[in-house]
Amino acid sequence: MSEPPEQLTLALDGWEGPLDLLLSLARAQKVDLREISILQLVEQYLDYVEQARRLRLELAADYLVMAAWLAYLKSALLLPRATQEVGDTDPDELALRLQLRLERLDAMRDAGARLMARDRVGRDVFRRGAPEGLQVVRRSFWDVEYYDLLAAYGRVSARSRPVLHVVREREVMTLEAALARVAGLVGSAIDWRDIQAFLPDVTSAALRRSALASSFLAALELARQGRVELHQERSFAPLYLRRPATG
Amino acid sequence: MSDAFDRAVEAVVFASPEPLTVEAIRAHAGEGDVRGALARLVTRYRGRGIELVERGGRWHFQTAADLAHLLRRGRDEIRKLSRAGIETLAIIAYHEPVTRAEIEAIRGVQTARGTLDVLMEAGWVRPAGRREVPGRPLTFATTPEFLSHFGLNSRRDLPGIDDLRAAGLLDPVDLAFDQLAVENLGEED
Amino acid sequence: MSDAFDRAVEAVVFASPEPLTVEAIRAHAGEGDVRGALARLVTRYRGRGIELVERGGRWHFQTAADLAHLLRRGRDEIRKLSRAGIETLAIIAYHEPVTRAEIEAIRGVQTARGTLDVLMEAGWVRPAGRREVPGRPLTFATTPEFLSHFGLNSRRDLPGIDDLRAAGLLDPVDLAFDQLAVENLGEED
Repeated sequence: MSEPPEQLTLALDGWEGPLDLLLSLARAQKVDLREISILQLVEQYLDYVEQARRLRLELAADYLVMAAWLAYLKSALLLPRATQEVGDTDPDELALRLQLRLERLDAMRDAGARLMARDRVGRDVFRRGAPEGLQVVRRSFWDVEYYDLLAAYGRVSARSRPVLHVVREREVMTLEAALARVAGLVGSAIDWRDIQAFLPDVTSAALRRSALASSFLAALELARQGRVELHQERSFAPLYLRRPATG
Repeated sequence: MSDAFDRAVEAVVFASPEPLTVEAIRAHAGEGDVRGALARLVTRYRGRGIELVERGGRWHFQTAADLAHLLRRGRDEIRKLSRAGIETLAIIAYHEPVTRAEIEAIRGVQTARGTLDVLMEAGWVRPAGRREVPGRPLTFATTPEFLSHFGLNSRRDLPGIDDLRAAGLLDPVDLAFDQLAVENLGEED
Repeated sequence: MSDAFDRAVEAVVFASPEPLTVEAIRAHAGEGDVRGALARLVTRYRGRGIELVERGGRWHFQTAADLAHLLRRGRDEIRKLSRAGIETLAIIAYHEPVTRAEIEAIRGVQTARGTLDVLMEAGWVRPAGRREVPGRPLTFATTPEFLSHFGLNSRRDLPGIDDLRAAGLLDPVDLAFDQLAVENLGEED
């Protein structure tokens, strides 16, 4: 078995994928990519891959995928148009798309070469070797007013000084007193009576609120024990109490 | 005196290790007609061994291009970019902002891990926001350093960009194909 | 043409990272009257923003000495002191000399490393010797600049706690709002 020609090996190593190889083949064909023969290009590519295979060169999978696709394209291009199944992509369309791709890659390859050929800094033109440099010296001014300082100390002091909570003594009606009073009064209540009627007669509004709260709790407790019945139309409507009918 | 101000602008640009914008020059040279001073300085240095140039809106002094052979001697060659690197840079420059997938669609191969890194490390390419499509892919664009390194005033100065655009070669294949199809339909009518 | 050679000498000196001897210039610019070229360039640049000068037999460009002030530009910045900074400053003012641990005990939170640095950088606080207790912690005190910034003749001018309360600065309503703000913002921002 003869050694594969080294030149081909190197050439294959140099391609950056099947599109790259196709572009090189196309460029060899014509200067203007718009006039290349796609069919001829396909055949060149397939020859190339076949040759590599005969020489037992390792071909990357994407080259083989492209070869299979091009073989399909070739057969589609050669078949009479009428025999094609409806729904198949038009082979001319596929060929045109391939040509458009090649044109675009070619344009960018050309643009890259022209870019690299420009006068580049550090290769063709040089900046000053030892610039003095520009410096910006920052001076900070702090925006703090005297008030801010005092407010901050006030804040810290308020936060750290012990706080004493003193609860003022005030008149209340205890739950025990309310229980005794409501239980005593309900015994004579055959009809529904508003809970207000069970409260002691006091002038202090605070004590009256306390009495209402305690009497309400007393009423609930007595209802639980079955010693009173409660009735209310809806939320926040007057609450009525009476002696249980069977009691 | 415009001459005193020209001197100030000249000194500031000369002393800076980086190309400077007009605003940066003004910050150091003080209030005055910076653009006017720059224009006068460009004229003054024209044909000398040193030139004042604008690159991507930033100004710097550099040696005249025809003297490259004298200055290159004894210097390390600047790092060579791989073929993949050159193509990728060209695609980004001519198409920006462009996603990695779009670069790969044009090149027909996956972008190797190091290719974009090298371009970003050189300071020529930067991430430029995400495209508002599903997956929100990152886009890439060139930097002012790119323009400055390759001696371009702006992207409009990219070699042949107007011709490429006019020929539709900067449009994606799908778009170019559709346009061709429309033209052919028109001819058949 | 002497002008072509002048250009070469100009570019070589400009691009060099260090001052060059006449021989070194010749090595790059080629055979020619280097001294003559240097003399013509000195004349050409005289009075400009850039000068060509010789120092100890070596030549280099430098910005004109009278423009050196442009290269160092001062910029004033008005900055806000953080809440932690103001509180720490107030505690030092009222309690000086005071250790870091004491400041933290009064504030009820740890003092970030940068807070005292900022106050010292501002020139309002200085280290004021060590307290003679185990560990010999450093104490801090205010400076004369602190007094002058806040328009005080002496620390005795600082209002007492009763004055602060009378002025509503110990108002617990404010405290409640402050603490909400602290919880929301995080301490030591």
